[in-house]
Amino acid sequence: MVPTSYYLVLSAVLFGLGVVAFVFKRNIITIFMSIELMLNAVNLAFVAFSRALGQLQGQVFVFFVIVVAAAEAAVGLAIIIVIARNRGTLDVERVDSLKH
Amino acid sequence: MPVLTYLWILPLLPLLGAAVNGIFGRSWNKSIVSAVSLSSTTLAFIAAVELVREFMALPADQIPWTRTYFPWISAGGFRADFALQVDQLTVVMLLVVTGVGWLIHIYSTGYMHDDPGYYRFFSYLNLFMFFMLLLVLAANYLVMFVGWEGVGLCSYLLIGFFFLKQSATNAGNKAFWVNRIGDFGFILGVLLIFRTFGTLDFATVLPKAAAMPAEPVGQSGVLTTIALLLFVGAAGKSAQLPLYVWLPDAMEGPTPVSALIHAATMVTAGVYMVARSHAIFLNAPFAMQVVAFVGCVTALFAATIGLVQTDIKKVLAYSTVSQLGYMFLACGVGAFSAGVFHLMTHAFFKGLLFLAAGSVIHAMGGEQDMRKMGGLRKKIPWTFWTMLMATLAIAGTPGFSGFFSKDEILLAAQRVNTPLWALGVLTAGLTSFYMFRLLFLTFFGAQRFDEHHVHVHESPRSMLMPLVVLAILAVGGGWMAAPLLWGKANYFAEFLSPIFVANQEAPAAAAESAGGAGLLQALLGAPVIAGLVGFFFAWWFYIRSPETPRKLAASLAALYKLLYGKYFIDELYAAAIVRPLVWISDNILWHVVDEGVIDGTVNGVARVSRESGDRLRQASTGNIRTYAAWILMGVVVFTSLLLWMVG
Amino acid sequence: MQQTFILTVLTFLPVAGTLALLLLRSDDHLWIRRLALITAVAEFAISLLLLRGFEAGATGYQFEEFRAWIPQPPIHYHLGVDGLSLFLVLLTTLLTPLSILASWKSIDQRAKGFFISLLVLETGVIGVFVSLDLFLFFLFWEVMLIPMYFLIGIWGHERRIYAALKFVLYTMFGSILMLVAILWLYRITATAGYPTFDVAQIQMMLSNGTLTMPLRTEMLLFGAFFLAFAIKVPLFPLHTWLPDAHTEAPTAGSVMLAGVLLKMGTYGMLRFCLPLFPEASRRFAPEIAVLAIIGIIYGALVAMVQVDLKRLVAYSSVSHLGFVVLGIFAFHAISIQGAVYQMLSHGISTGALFLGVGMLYDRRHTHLIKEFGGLATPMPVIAALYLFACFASAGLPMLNGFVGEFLILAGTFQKHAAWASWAALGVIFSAVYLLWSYQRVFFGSITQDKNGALPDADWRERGILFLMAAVILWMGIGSTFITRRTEAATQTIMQLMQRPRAYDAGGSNNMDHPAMPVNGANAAASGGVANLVNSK
Amino acid sequence: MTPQIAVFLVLAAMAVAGAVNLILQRHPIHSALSLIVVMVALAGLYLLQGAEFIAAVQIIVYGGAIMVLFVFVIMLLNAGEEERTNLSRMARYVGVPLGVVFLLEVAYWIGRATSHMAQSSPQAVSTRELSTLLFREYVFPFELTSFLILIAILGALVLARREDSD
Amino acid sequence: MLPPLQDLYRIAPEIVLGAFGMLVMFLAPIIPKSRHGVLSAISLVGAALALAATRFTALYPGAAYSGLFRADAFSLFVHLIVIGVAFLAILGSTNYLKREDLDAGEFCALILFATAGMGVMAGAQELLTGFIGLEMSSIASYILASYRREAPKSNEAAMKYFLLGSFATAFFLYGIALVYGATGTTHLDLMGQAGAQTSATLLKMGLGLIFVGLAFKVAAAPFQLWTPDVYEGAPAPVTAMLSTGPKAAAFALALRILANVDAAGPLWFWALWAVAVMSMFAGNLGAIVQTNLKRMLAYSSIAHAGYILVALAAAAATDHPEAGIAAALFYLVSYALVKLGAFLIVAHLGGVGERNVEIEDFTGLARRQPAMAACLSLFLLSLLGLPVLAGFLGKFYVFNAALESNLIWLAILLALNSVIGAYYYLRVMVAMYMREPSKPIATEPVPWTLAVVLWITAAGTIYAGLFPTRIIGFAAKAAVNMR
Repeated sequence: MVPTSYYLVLSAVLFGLGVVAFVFKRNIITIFMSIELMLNAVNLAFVAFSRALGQLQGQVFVFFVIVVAAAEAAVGLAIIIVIARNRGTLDVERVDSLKH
Repeated sequence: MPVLTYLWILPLLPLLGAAVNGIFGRSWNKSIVSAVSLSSTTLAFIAAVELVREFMALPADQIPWTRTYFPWISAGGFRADFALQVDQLTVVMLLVVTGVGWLIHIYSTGYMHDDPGYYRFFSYLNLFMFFMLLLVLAANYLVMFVGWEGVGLCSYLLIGFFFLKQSATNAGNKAFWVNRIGDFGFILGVLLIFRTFGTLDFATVLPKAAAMPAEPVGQSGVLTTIALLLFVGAAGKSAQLPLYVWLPDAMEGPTPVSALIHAATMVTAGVYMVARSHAIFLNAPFAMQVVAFVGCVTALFAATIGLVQTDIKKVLAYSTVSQLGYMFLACGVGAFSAGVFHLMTHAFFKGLLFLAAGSVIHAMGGEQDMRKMGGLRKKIPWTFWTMLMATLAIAGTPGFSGFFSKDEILLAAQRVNTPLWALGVLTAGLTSFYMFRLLFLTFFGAQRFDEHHVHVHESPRSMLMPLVVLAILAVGGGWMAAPLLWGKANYFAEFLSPIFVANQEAPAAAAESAGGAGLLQALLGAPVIAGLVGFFFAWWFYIRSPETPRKLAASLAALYKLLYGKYFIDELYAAAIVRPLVWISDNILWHVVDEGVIDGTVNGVARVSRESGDRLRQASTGNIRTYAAWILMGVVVFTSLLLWMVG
Repeated sequence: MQQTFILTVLTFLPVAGTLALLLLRSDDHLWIRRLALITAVAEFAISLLLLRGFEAGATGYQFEEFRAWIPQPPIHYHLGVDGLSLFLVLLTTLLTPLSILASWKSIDQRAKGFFISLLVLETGVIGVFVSLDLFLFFLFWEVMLIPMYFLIGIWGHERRIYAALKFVLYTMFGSILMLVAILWLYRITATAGYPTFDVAQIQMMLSNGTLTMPLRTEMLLFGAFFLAFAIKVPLFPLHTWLPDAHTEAPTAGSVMLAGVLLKMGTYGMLRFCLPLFPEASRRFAPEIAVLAIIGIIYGALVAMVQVDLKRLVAYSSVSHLGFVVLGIFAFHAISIQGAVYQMLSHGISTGALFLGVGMLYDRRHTHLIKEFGGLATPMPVIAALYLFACFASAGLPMLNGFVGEFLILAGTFQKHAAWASWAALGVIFSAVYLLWSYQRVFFGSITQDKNGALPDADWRERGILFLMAAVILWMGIGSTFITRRTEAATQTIMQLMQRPRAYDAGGSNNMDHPAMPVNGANAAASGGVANLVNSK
Repeated sequence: MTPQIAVFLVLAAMAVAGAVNLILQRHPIHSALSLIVVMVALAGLYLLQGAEFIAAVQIIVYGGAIMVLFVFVIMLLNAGEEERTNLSRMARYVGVPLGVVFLLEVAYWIGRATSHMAQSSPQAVSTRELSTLLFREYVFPFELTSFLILIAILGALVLARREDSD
Repeated sequence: MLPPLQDLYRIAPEIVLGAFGMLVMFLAPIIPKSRHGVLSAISLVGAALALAATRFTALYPGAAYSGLFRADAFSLFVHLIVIGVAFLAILGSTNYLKREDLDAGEFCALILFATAGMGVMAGAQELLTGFIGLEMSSIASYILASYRREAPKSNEAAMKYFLLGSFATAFFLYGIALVYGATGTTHLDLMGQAGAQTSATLLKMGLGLIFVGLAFKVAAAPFQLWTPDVYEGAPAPVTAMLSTGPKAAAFALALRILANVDAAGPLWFWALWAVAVMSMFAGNLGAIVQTNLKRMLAYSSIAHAGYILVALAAAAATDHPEAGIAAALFYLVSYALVKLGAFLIVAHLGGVGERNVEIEDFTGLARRQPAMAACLSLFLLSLLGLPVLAGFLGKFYVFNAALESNLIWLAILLALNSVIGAYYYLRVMVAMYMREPSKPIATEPVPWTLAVVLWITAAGTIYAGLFPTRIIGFAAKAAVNMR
């Protein structure tokens, strides 16, 4: 039997790596991918809790999260395309005309 | 008893004159203005005379005769009515004020005839009469203060009458400011009176004060404090050390003003006030000593300055300061009636001196420097003769009014304090010297002016008439107090005796020492001798050998310079008080404290806010990774806090 | 009590006037002025009715109006005047038409906005003086800032924007803390079981011991209220907004500012600080008195060296208001009466000074003393009346300034001779700065050609100045007309000051007799919201 | 060590390695591929826990749809290697260390807090039960997700549309 | 098995909004662009009907859909705010869309969908439902922010909003997962009862992360940095909507959690306190130095979030959170009215391409367009908290709540911040009234649609300031019936 805490620690690690990736990466798409990584980590936690609690709800939540992720992906990638079109760069640090 | 019943008429008459002239006079021609002004003062004088007549008929229990008109200030247990009262002291003052005032009004019609501010002058003069009458008629300290400040106001207005002249307006300001310093004391004194007695009415305060035990010297009691505070006020108004500085400058005003306000009436208000408050002073021996000392020193001090002044009016001004010192000396030694008596005679002869000086100046076309006069005796005989009478009077020539009043003061002083007496005598000699110096320089010797430029002429009759009347008074005015010398009643003192009833030690002492009549004579002789000596020196210096003064001045250069520079008191005040105060106010208080510290703090807060806002917005770099880092920081801090701290 | 509406009318008539003004075309300056003047004069006339109906000597508030407004927290539309506020209202209604007259010609830009601001300002100020509900009071207190902000900021002089912002921010800083204190006070009343913002009611509850608060609380509350008022007064060292605001404001603004707005601070101290927080007032009194005395002397000294005439008058206000604060915190019936009187007389005499300065400004477009000199020759009437105002301000007896100053000194001297003695120094300095500036402006020969041909006062200006002079003289002589009517209010304040110390335990046995019918009186402190819901 | 744990460890190592690789790779396409590795590993973990349906969805939707979209966009935009800009000192010196701190902290606390949690045996959850739950109890959010998709479509429509389309 | 009909009544506004959103969406390609006004009109009808539909929720209060959603006075109140905002935003933006040559159809549809999402947040009684609502409104907002798609600033705003929003959402979601793990449920009411199986650590961390997600949404410091950029870059009418509706909805969700989950109050209190203070200072101090009016208003909304958070802190600090909740709700109303009006004015006066949104460009506005200047002044003064206007009463109630919970320091800090705030609001008025314009700016006539919106918001601001009785009474009722 794999203890629940293993899953959860893994989920925490993946979430944390997602966070690090968000701050560390510069390409907008990669940053967006790090968000997907974080969402995946959350999903893992939901499933683990779901199993630990002996409930099904957690899995339903995962379903919803995936849908949300899909919707976000559609919109996010559209925004990225527009940015790339208008600015010709995907480096997030070059998209900083709004400041101070 | 029309006037006593309608007492308000007396001050109201000049007020009406002032108001009418002030409002309409600008467009009227001068004859109407002078008619209004003269008629109001004439009527006031007539009313005053009538009042005296009625007053004499009053039974003793109706004195003081008090009339309360309306509550003036009334709040929270404090009450001061607009009330007037008449008693013997008031009567004396009334006559002096209205009489001399009337004469000077007449004189002014001639003197001011060519001035464009004619209406203004008479309006102010009448207003002054109003306030002066209020001052002497007041039934409580607050109404007295109204008059007190009012005459100060008029003094300010009249000194600065020639407002195009910088020096005149400076002098006006100085007069008002120095008087305000005095008023500071006066007001505090009044406040302390109220605190002590719960009222400001003379009728209540003075008997209560008289009933209080005398406070020994060296132990500061409430009465002493009151008396000293009041005396500060008196010193301001009556130009005593150290507040005398305004009076010489006040000569910037037209000469009739100098005569009326700065010689005869207003400056004596301090003396009047001290005399009025004698009940307080008598129970405050320390204050009495202070008054006497200050009076005596002022008398001497001003006289020394008067020795060397060359401006005819300045000499008279310092003389006035000196004579006022005599009056305070009298009050300080308890001889209030003598003080008041000298006040009255001084009003006559000093008024006359000023008017005569005005006549001289008038004749000289505005020249005031005695070094540019000389030999005027023949050209303006009326002026000369009247002025001679006045000089004789002030010098203390036996038989003239000044003799009686001054000797009475010195006599009283001798009884209390011999050094004061000695100083008084010395002053008498100096007085005689500078007055005769003035007379000699002006009327005798060679003409030191260019007759082609200056057309010397005698003054018009409107100016001469007052001179003559005052000359008569200056000569004969002293006799009503005279008989003491010959063992008979002193009418004047007797008349005032109901007022100064608490002050019977002086006559009692006189009776005690009646045995030593010879000594008395000798003492009385001393001032006369001093006067003669003064006369002699003046004669020697200015008639006999006119070179002497210059030599003497050269040999005693330092002293001469000190005296000629009036001991540099003005300069001292300027350097020690005025300029530091202005400098501190300007550079420290305004620019450093106000603009630097306080506003600096306020603006500093604004700047700090702006700058921290600027810092804060620097956090907003536009770089999304930065934002993410901030969010992360928030997350870590909050989760850590929640996990480690809370719960 | 007979229900009247006079105070409501009085408060909102100017606003009604502004609505009428809004209908006019904005370039129709003549009718804009006329309408504004008519409104203000009508207002003054109504305020005279107030004076006529006022019962001298009666304690409590008169012409009271009481209506529920906001149920939760219970806020009432409660108006009323007593002797304290009566004359402040009259002062306001008197100065407003004069300000309008003074602006008759000098405001030729955006006149509509100007007169609207002025009238709204009048509403705000009157509202402050007649409000008996803390919330309502605060409301008017804040509302009045904006028209003043506009008056300074739009029609002011060179540094007007700085001055306007400074004025508003300074005031707001104090008043927002007062709002916190007001609410805190409300919490205390709610805890006691009678939640209310009503001043009269709180006073009553405090005096009969229904309401108690710990001393620390009292002191904090006092501090918050006092700070707001002290800034408004302004008390040293919170005064630096005043010279800027005065200097930069147009004449009417300065007149209203000095004439009535500053009085709101001292009024607040009398109405709130003393009766609501007597013990704290007593404890802080020495410090406050020292500040007041510093203000008196400091203001005078700084005024002395000013080069700008308006700034000079502004600093003189610091000095004069120092007297008022001193009088208030001497806690003596005489000095408080004096303070009330001084508030009024300062309004008149400083108003007159500002009107005079404004007339000079209209002619020369400067306030700098050195630009003037010798003006008495071309304009004797203005010179004479300005001098009159100077002397009134310097406290010459028989003019208005003396009565107040003397009463303050007299009352203060009864208790604290030293305070009064220091304060009396101000009497000297006031003469110095006023006469010195007068000399430099009006006396001497004309030094600048431009000044030689300046016209003297026209009929409008003469009217204004003579009216002010008449009031000055009347207030100097007939002071009892006013003091008779302010006496009862002063006594009330003194009585409220005397109340048993509320935090002496055992004072709260009067619960059976609540002071007044309270709306929702039994609403519990924290269940107030729930209570409201249930009542719906 | 039970086989499950061994499988877990392998999959976990895969996931972590993928995540780390995502960070380390400079070309977005490599990062995307790393992310796919993570997802696949996670799908395995779901299976390990008996969440078969979720595992399937994970592969189909995430790996199949979303990540393909990513790759497609990367290709479309011709995204090259990540530039080595480092304009945000805040992110570099504060953000990244904080991220690591956050990782450790959360992992530590969660590990500690859940160590006692009951270990239910993996029982395959029937899709029927799951759908009953989804369409009965959670029908409301389910319907809402349809709006979500609608919004996403609308967004893609609005944003990615060329200007000259109309 | 269909859910009972009442459940449909309880979500009637969402149904109406969704239906009209779809209707507009489908009509958009059909109707030629020149007549897109029709779409706005239809959307307005939709919003109006949704407002009307709230009546159903009032008639059938209670939980719907197995307790995931709850129709009560609170959700009604928030619904009225967000739908009202939508209505006014659509009405106020019609002319803007025409001017900027943007499609009205999608715009309106997105606003309606977003509003539906906010409505869900307002009524959510379960975290995941709330999350879905949040995502609906967020994703729609991301798109709207980028609606001027050829404007680089607009794209940039959208990108920042999107990436950071998703980042924060991930935290929020992780928080939900942890709370779920800790309590075994995501139902707020059940969570409140859950005691035994609660794992303190997980709950704490979970609630902490949920807090972060919500704090991001309401633009509270230190999660606020996106706000100025997004508000500046997004089209002004969108900013008007963004700064009001989603904020209200996020606060609603926070309040729900606060009121229902007993553990949340004590856990959140210090966080709320600190975040409130930081937001007030960050917003106000940052706003002082702004030269761009849009950006300044963005900073000001950070500060106002801080003020509302004071009310939340007051609610968290006591067992009787009613006063705090009521204060927050009232404040939201007053704030929404004002911010909406202000941003719409900026949208209009900014001119084509929003080029004139520097404060400098507003100089002399009082001469050019006195009515607009007066209106903007009114809004600014309300934001400043001047009596007689709604903003003052909002602050008043917040103060009251803070003092009721004995948060004196917080009240004082709030007071100080009001003064700092006054400075920059007045500075705008300085520009409008007291300065001469530096460059000539063409005056555009005010379209009637905008005029209507401004009339409504201005009148509302004054009404709420003078006669708050009904609103505060309603808010109080909402606060009481929350659990």
